[in-house]
Amino acid sequence: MMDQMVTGKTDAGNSLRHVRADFPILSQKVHGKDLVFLDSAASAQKPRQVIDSMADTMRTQYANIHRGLYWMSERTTEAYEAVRDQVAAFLGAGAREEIVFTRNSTEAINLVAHSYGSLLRPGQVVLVSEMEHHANLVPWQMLRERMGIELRVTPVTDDGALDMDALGRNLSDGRVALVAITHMSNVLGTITDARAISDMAHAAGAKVLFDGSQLAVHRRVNVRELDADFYVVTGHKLYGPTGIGVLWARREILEEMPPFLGGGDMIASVSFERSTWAHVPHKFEAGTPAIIETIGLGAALSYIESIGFDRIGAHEDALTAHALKVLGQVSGLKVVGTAPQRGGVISFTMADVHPHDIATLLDRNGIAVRAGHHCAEPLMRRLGLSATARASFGIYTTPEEIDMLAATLEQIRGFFV
Amino acid sequence: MMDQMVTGKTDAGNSLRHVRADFPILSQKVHGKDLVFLDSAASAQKPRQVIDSMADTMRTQYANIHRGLYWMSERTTEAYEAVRDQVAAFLGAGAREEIVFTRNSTEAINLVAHSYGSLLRPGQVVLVSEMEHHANLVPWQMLRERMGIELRVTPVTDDGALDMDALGRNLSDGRVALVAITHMSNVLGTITDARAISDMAHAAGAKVLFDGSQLAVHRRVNVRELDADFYVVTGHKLYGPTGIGVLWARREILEEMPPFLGGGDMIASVSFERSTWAHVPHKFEAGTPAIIETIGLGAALSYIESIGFDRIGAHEDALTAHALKVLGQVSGLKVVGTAPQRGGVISFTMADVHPHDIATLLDRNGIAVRAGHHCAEPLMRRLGLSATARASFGIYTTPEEIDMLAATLEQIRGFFV
Amino acid sequence: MAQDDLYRTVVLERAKTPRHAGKLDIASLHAQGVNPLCGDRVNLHAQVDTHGRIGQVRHETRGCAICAASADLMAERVMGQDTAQVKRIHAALATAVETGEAPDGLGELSVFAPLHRHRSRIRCAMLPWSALIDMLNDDKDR
Amino acid sequence: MAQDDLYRTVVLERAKTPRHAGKLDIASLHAQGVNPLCGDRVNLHAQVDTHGRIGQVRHETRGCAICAASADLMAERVMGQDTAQVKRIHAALATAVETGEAPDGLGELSVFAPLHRHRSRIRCAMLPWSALIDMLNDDKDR
Ligand SMILES: Cc1ncc(COP(=O)(O)O)c(C=O)c1O
Ligand SMILES: Cc1ncc(COP(=O)(O)O)c(C=O)c1O
Repeated sequence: MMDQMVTGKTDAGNSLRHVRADFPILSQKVHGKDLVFLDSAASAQKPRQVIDSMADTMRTQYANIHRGLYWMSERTTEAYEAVRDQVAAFLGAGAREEIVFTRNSTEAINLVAHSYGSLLRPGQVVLVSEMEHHANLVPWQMLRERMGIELRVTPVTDDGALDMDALGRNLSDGRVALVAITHMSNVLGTITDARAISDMAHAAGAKVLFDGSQLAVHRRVNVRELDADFYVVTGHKLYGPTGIGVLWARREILEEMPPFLGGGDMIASVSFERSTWAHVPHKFEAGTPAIIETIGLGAALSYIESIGFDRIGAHEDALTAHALKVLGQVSGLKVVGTAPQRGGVISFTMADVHPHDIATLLDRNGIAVRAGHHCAEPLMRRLGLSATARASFGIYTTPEEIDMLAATLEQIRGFFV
Repeated sequence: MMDQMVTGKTDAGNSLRHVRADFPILSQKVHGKDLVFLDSAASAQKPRQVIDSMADTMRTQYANIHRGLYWMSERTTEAYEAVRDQVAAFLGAGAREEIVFTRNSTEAINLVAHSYGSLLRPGQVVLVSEMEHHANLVPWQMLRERMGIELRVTPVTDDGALDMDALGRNLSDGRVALVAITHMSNVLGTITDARAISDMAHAAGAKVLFDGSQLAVHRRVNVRELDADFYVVTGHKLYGPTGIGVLWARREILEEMPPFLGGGDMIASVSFERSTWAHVPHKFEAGTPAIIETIGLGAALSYIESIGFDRIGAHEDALTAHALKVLGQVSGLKVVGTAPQRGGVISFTMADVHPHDIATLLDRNGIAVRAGHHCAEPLMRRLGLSATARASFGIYTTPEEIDMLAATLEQIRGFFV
Repeated sequence: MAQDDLYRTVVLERAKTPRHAGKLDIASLHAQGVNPLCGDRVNLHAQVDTHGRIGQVRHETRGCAICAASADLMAERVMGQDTAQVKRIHAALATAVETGEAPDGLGELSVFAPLHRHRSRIRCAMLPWSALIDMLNDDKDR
Repeated sequence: MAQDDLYRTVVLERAKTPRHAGKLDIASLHAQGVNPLCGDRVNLHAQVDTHGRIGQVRHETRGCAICAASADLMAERVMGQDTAQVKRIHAALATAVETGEAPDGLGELSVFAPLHRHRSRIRCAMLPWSALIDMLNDDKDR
């Protein structure tokens, strides 16, 4: 392990070491060991900038928004709405009105499935891929039940890339209304070629939704450059709070979509006979929103921007390359997903050792990884696996942590053979 | 004003003065004046216990829940699930499985309207009242569009109580499937006789949903004693965070209901052909929930319980009596809503002064009240008003604050005549 | 109590005893402005000549003092102005309420500048103006 | 690395080389236990006499070491026991994994007590037992 440690210490994977001080949780101990947190793909840890912004909001500046005619409410409204501008800029959206706040990616996709989905006709097709998270699969299955649409699946290749030829064939009958595909797999780490998918979808007359839950924390997203129609992200994977996510959609599509949830703030006027809806995006934000969490998300985006995606990308690419190398040297370890375009999410199996035992034994050493089907059962079936272990990286991850992972895995394996 | 101040200082309304120290925001200044926050019905302020519990979670104990096989995730899962027990006890629920976490009351009601609503048949009736918040009205209008049900309205009497005779008549044709009525009006302060409503609804073969958004912070709720079928509350009015609400429903009803949102965590198994659902309540909690906020809600409920509803009720009853007295003495002021059963939410108008001007001028003096239609347009129409001003109280409200309100209103009125 | 510089005498007076309230016997144009958020409502009646120059304006306002005073001061101010001039005044007022600084030539309308500290009330002052401009634009389209 | 007292030799050995894996030629009862959350799966085959007393038990387990070892130790332990006795052992095991304290008489099964510090893995150890008890209950119902 020694020269890997040295490699780690000198390579680019180290350049963000200073950010660790911003994450208080990283100095916690687990089972008496320093926490090595390698489960950022499930949910990222929170920097003090986010924690403080939420606490400060509650301590000094909080009131319900949008309808208060007093200073506290006006200021809270401004702070909330300012995050809409921030998210619009973060995603490269054309207008702030295109940003709808939701609880998480899951709700964002369900919103599209319910609202945009209600405009589809029986026989039209929603096209997903074999590597979708359940969040981008089950809502379309439920739409199939409600509306009689067809759900079509584009396979992944053996190395875990999206099969672009099959995608083309799936689009060829012109019945596909919506392509809903992940921008980065939470199991394989595969990054899909979103722009190419958009072009193919649009050429076939379909709209396209990208599940950016995993990608948006690793690479700069520009929805206009991707020529997307819908894009979803989730705050808690972006170093932000839980309870806040984002749906971006083209304004003209949002305007055509009926509301999803009814209640306060999404109406223009209400009478028992008939109600009319507020303009977008408010039409889609019924009730008191996650005000404090939205402000926290704003702090998270500012934090990410203050580091910059250039450095984040370089750091994570270096980490991923390093991890693929050192994990590849662990006996019996097999990396699952080897597509050329990939990010810092690495699934693996280890001969003779069940992923659950791997996770528990790593945990005893302070190392947190995920093990299971990662909410992607159909992909697991395609891979012929019931579970994998998965290590995933964030801006605070260091090469030494990856070396510790590899060394500990080697020992665990020794245990079982 | 002087002897009102003295009255205030000696009456029971004073007994919770010590809790003010728990709310950091109360020492803020607004336009150079001490903040007098009289808009708790829109959203309550947060005690440090809640702020700290959220910050501590993010600082020392955070990971995504339910599927992590490592210590951080296990502990966060336990903290999250412990709040389910806490909420079950808080509402007097029969079982923890009856507690579904949502974003807010609005989403809870929409969940029922979508899921339970999909089991209704055209021609069946949902019965609301004339004093519903839009959150308990618009979802049923949208259900009417989707399903062809009938929406029926029970009027309020002139003093702002629910017209129980009319309720009886509305139930008499046996077509009502669901009665959905507020437990406390956010405009009139009226507390409805939930147990009597349940009995009438059940006798007519209908289920009953109570919107407890306003009530649950003022009085102890026991859903079994009320014989309710559905009950909703919202965290941010309970001194808790935004982004978290609760649907309680009888277990057998939840089990019969189809899921609402699809995604991770709500499934038992997923394949492209067919997915099966998790047990209640997880069937209704798709995706990463508002973990940090749920833990914050737990801290809020602990805080409320540590004070106790006996003291909260006594404090707020004394405040309300005091407020009705001193506001009644302001020239030209008319209290809107004088039902005998009422809580600390007081709407009023003042001859010659528009509610918006009242709110702005009060704000210049540090006093935060709400003005507008309070998301209850049909009620406003019934009352022949376009807006009211509204002062509402929390555990931190003092009689002196109410005296300040009354004195400032008197001066504002002097301004306009 | 803190006297608010927003509610200066002129605002209160115009709200209480408007000088340009009511209808016009011969009005060529009518418009309604509604703020669904608060229920404020302004009905405008105006005489506009064939060159697009405004003659008399009357308003019927149901709303708060800010909205009522704004409608009344507007009716006075736009008399004799054409659409381009109205738009310039509207823009100057918008700047004033956003920044708190009244641009030169805003005149009596600068009483609304303190709205920049009451942002939720800005739309109250702007409602009559949006209704007027919509009316003039519609007229041109015809 | 921290050697884990959960993965004691007995657990690892039983997982690697189970003594009671496989099927039975003449089995009167069969059951399957599945944990949908992780995909663990146990097939049980048992001989149960007319008095409800268990003869041989064999298991086919696809799962983690905890689950596999638990199935194998269970098969050994329940031989000759009736339903009531099985339930008592099951309850003792449940107490052990909840509290970390092994009740008297739990014997070798006390190797699972450290699960109380790995709560998400408790169900791995309990899966074979739930399947067995479901099987015995079903048998009684018939
Ligand atoms: C009576 C009533 N119902 C429902 C709601 C909606 O609550 P939320 O916005 O938290 O969903 C409110 C609060 O605004 C309310 O007062
Ligand atoms: C690719 C992908 N899509 C969707 C989701 C769902 O995100 P959330 O649970 O925040 O809604 C996740 C995260 O679990 C994910 O990795």
